Amino acid sequence: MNFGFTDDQLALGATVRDVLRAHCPPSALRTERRPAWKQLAGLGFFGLLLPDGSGGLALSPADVLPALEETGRACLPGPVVETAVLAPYLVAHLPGLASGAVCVSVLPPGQAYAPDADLADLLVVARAGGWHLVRKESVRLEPRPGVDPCRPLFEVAFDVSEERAAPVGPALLAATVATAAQLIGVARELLAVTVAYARARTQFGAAIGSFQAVKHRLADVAVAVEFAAPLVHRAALAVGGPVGGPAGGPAGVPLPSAERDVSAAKAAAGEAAGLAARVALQVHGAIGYTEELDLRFWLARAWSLSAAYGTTDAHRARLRTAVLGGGPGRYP
Amino acid sequence: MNFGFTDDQLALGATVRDVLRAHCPPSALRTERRPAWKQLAGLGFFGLLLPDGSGGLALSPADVLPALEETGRACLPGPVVETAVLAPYLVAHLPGLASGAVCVSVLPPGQAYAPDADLADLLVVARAGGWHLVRKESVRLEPRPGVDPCRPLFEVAFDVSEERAAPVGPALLAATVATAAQLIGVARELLAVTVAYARARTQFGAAIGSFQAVKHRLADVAVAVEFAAPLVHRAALAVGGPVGGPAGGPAGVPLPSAERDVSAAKAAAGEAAGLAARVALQVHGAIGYTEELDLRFWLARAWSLSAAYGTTDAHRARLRTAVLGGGPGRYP
Amino acid sequence: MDLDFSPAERAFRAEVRDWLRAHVPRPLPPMDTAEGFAAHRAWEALLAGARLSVVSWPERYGGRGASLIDWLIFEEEYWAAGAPARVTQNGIFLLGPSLLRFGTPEQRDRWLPRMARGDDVWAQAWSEPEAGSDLAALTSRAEPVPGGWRLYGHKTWSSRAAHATHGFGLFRTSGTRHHGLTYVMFPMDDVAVRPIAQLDGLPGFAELHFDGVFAPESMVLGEPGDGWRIAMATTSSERGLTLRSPGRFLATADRLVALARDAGSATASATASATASTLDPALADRAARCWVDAEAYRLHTYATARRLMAGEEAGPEASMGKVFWSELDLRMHTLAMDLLGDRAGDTAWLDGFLFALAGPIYAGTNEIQRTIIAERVLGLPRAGARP
Amino acid sequence: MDLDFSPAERAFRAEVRDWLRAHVPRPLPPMDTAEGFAAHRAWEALLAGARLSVVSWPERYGGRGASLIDWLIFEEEYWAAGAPARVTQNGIFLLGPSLLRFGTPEQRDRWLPRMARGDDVWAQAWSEPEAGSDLAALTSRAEPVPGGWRLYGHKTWSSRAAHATHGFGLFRTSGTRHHGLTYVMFPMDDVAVRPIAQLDGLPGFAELHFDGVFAPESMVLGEPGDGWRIAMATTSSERGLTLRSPGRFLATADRLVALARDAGSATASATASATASTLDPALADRAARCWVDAEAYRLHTYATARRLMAGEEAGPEASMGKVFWSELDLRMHTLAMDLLGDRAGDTAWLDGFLFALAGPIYAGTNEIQRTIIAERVLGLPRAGARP
Repeated sequence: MNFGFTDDQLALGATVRDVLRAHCPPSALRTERRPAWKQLAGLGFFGLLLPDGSGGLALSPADVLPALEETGRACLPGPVVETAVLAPYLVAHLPGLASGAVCVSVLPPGQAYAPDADLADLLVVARAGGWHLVRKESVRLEPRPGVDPCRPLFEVAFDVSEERAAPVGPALLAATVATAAQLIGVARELLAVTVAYARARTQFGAAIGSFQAVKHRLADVAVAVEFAAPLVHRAALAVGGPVGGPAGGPAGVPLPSAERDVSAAKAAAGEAAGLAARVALQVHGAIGYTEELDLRFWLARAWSLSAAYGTTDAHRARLRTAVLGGGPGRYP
Repeated sequence: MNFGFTDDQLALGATVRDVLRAHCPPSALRTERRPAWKQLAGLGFFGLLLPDGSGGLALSPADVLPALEETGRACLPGPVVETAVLAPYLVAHLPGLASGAVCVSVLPPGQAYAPDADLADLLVVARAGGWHLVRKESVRLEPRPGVDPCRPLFEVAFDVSEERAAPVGPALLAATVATAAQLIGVARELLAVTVAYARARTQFGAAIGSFQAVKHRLADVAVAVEFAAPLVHRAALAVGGPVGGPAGGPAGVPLPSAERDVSAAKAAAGEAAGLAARVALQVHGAIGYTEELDLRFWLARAWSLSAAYGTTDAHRARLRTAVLGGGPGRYP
Repeated sequence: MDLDFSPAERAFRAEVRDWLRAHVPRPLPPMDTAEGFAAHRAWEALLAGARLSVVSWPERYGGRGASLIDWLIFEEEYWAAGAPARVTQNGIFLLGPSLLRFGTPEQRDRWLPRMARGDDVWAQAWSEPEAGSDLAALTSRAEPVPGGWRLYGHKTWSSRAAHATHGFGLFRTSGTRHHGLTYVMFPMDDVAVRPIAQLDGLPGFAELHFDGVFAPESMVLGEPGDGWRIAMATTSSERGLTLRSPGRFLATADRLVALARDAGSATASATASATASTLDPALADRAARCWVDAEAYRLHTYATARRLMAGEEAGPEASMGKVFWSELDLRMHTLAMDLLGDRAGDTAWLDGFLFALAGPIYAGTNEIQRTIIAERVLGLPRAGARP
Repeated sequence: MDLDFSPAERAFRAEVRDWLRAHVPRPLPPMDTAEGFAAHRAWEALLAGARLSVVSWPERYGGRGASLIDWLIFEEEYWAAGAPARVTQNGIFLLGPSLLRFGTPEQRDRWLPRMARGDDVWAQAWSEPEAGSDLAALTSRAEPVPGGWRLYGHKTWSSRAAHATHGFGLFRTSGTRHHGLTYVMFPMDDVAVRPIAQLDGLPGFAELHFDGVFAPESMVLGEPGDGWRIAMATTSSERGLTLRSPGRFLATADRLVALARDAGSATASATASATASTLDPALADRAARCWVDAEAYRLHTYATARRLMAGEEAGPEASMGKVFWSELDLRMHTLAMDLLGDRAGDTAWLDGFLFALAGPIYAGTNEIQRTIIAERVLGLPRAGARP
């Protein structure tokens, strides 16, 4: 039993981190819709989960977790989770997916609007019992106001769609875990930025980070992130890899505990990021409330991703049923 | 509109406070079952809510709220609420009630055990739709372990009882508000004792009360108590006075909002006292955890009264229904 | 102790309610736009015409000399009616009370009626870049010149300054820390205003740059050097009753409960299950808690108003109210966001959420309030003190 | 990354589970009574006979040389089986690791096997009346005499000292603050022990009075004056893995969920309504949250164990674990109290609640842990530091 990332998994995360540092600096969030996507595509990022036969590396969600966390830490815009994680479960054979030439958005159940749908070549509309594939040319989009400037929302209408009977559950579970991993990255960056600010900013003659009230709130954020992350890691192990490719999938089917584990991960990651955002704003004071500071992008991402793929409350409600109803046990 | 206590109401509270300071010091909690009861009876305390014809003063629950808060502040043992508040609603004519010669205990719905039942001359067993009056000679008691050394619990059995068809609701509402008032008093005393300790105790070369972490937690307790108290005051106005006496009751029937207001009061007071207990223990450190310190009596009272006449959770659940279901409005 | 409104109080409530029902406009454009500013100013003039803009002020200045309880009733009705936010707020709630208390008769006659009608709209100029919560560290200064003062320096976080006609704030005339600060009013004409865009993209705040802006003698409030004392009286009212009357939070809580009910109905019809419990009870619990807490704040304020009407001063207890209402407001708006999910932007709740986030920060951060509560209400020692 | 136990790990789990199923006694009397102390000591001897009392220690001292992962598996099974609390805990979890790391071969051979069998039961003697959280302020002293040291002073909050055979703690031999403290083991025979009754009435703690108690040279751990460093290594293990393995909280969480389910069934039958939702969802939410948080603590510990097995040191991150488990434990027991209402005293949950209340206090208060996290994990400046 080795509940720690392998060197390969960490190396992939470090590579993505380096690319995002170089090509998705905070300034890019103000000007570009998909900064660093080309460079990520060049790395093979969009083929990581695709089967060998589709030009992919046939990795599992757990393998790419550190890399996904980095996309959250960098606040990377664009439908990353939808294209790199959800699509390989549903449309692995789609030409151009592995190369990053094709971009996918999704309208999950329970949500009103599809994020980044204007960038998408393909829209997945998930319904109970199956899903619809809608191509760009059949879609009519209406922009809707949302909290996150780098994750615009769209109301979706369409006349023509292709209905698919395959279950959409495993794909949504994987996308939910990927979103939880991004939330961990967002929370870590909010914590780091706020710690740096608290060291530099003085009030009443001392760095505000030397005040116990500030210290203890930041410590609470650190604890929340520290204990949310392992739940995300476990959930990634539980969801199983995409199995749609001709060469067969990498990691098989979800564990019986997958739904419970995913809800635990998403709720904990959303709450940790929400706490990190709250404390970041409080420590920054009024300056954190301005459009000039980059902080706002991470705040917005914490809020928008907390509501994506099931709100924290929805996942907490599922956990009540799963845990109190007597689901799969804890021990092997 | 004057949402503040009158001079008479405050004077009654001050009188009770003086009596309790003199006759219910913390040392009495270790040795006596009913300290200060005789002196309170001498003041007419047990007749405050009784009608004129029963030797009482026909006051309303709101009139006696400051006095009840003092019984909580002093951690006064014995079935005070049951004898002085609940009994006047149900057995106002009972000889000896006004003089304090008769002592009453109650087994409310949803609770397993009757507090202080061994002291009671009369036991009220509340059932749906009515209540039973059980006299001392018909009762068999079995002591049960509980959290509060000054509020012992008893399992109750009886063969003979007198069934009464009168509604027990108003009496239980009044007892619940009275308990909430005691919880406010308990919370205030816990706060005062802990502030005094934090001023005196030094660690790391300074009074621990000068540390921001200690200050801010105590400030949170102060805020919780400050905003729980008005809810208790409002609930006392809402429940209406006992109306059983031959001279007629003082304050009439409960307002339509009474059940909601009482649940709001009990939940808020229980949470404020619970927070005060938690912070008191944390600030005192290991010494707060010992039998030697008087603190433990107030901690135990905070816990035992929080669970009495409906746990905080039960009242929160009722509030969900009352508020979301659209009960009586807010404004006149 | 009672909660019974007098016949006069009930009549006043009925008058306010009826007038608002007849006159409250459809939602106005945001007051931080030029168009919205003008619309809000027109609304203030309409209110003033009915003598409802500053009901608690003396009649001489445009008010009704109403009691604090009447003012609370007005506020309850105002926000329950969905009436517009007050563009004159910094003037009528911050500067106004200070003018009434510390101003000369000439200053009161000159400024208060115009303020009450929205003819002048006042911006506050407290904070500076290096003096946010620590007001005593101010460095902007006023230099004496014949007939008045010239102002120099840099203020920030000035609410709605982009469109205001006048401003007021503290400027150093001598000394250090809280000694030698002077309370100055000034026209905005010569102030260089740089709007600061907020999370919602609108310039709710601005930076103010002073490079010799002239303020005549007659626009100094109180004695030169006495500014700290006057400002403390003002910020104490900012934290206390006047900035955040319960009415606003009561209205928010009532709308929140309605939103929660709707969410429950939507869920019930979506699941097509007649027996299913409609709203997630965890969400219902939070909604009920907010509703009750808004009620607690209202009741607490009634009690405070009575004490103030009996002649007591608003003391450091006001800090408890600031902590309570700001956290309640944030909890309410956070719950709305959780209820709405990705639909939040379709409603006014998103803007309200962004605004509520600032509540624990402005008017003295809640950390500072907790320290005030601990030291000045509870009597705990200052940092470093030995018993 | 995986969560797959190896065949050897699964076999070890099965062995432990089977042995416990066959041997775990009915609940023993409280270990703070003479009768309970003897019963717990007998249980330790039985455990040791199966080489299960200290599985991670070398075989030479009574262990199995098991990996940290195996130790975690042992703990999971131990607490899930409802086995007794460990009366030897202060010895095997606090002193033992220090002896293994800093002791001489003679000290290890002499003390560790006896500790593993429960022949010696060790009490810790850290705190003093004026030095609770601030260990560096200790004033108890050791004075050199021929062949050893004589101990003077007053210790307090010594767990289970009323019945222990030996003790260990820090005594000043020179210097001030954390310089000149020496780590001394001592027999309890000549120590004056005054039990301190706790909230539950049992003497879980004691005061220790030293008036020349003799400790031979051979009972000093490490060099004289080196006690602070050794103690820090010990308290770091107290905060870290060894004091509170996840197994204890996992077992509590599982029992809590069962309690919540029972409460739900009781409610359902009491209301005689087949369709009513059985348990208050707010309570269900808290139960599910505790269950998940216990799982998070377990997973986090697996990851930490892997890092330690790879040779990394347990750093200040251990403080995060302390804050997390102590608050989780208190949340779990508070929920149990809320579920049980006035029936709490009929169960073991009441004693557990009183014990859990001490969690945020002992082994370094959570306030101190948060400061450690902020300063040593996050790198925030110490109080008064200028950037």
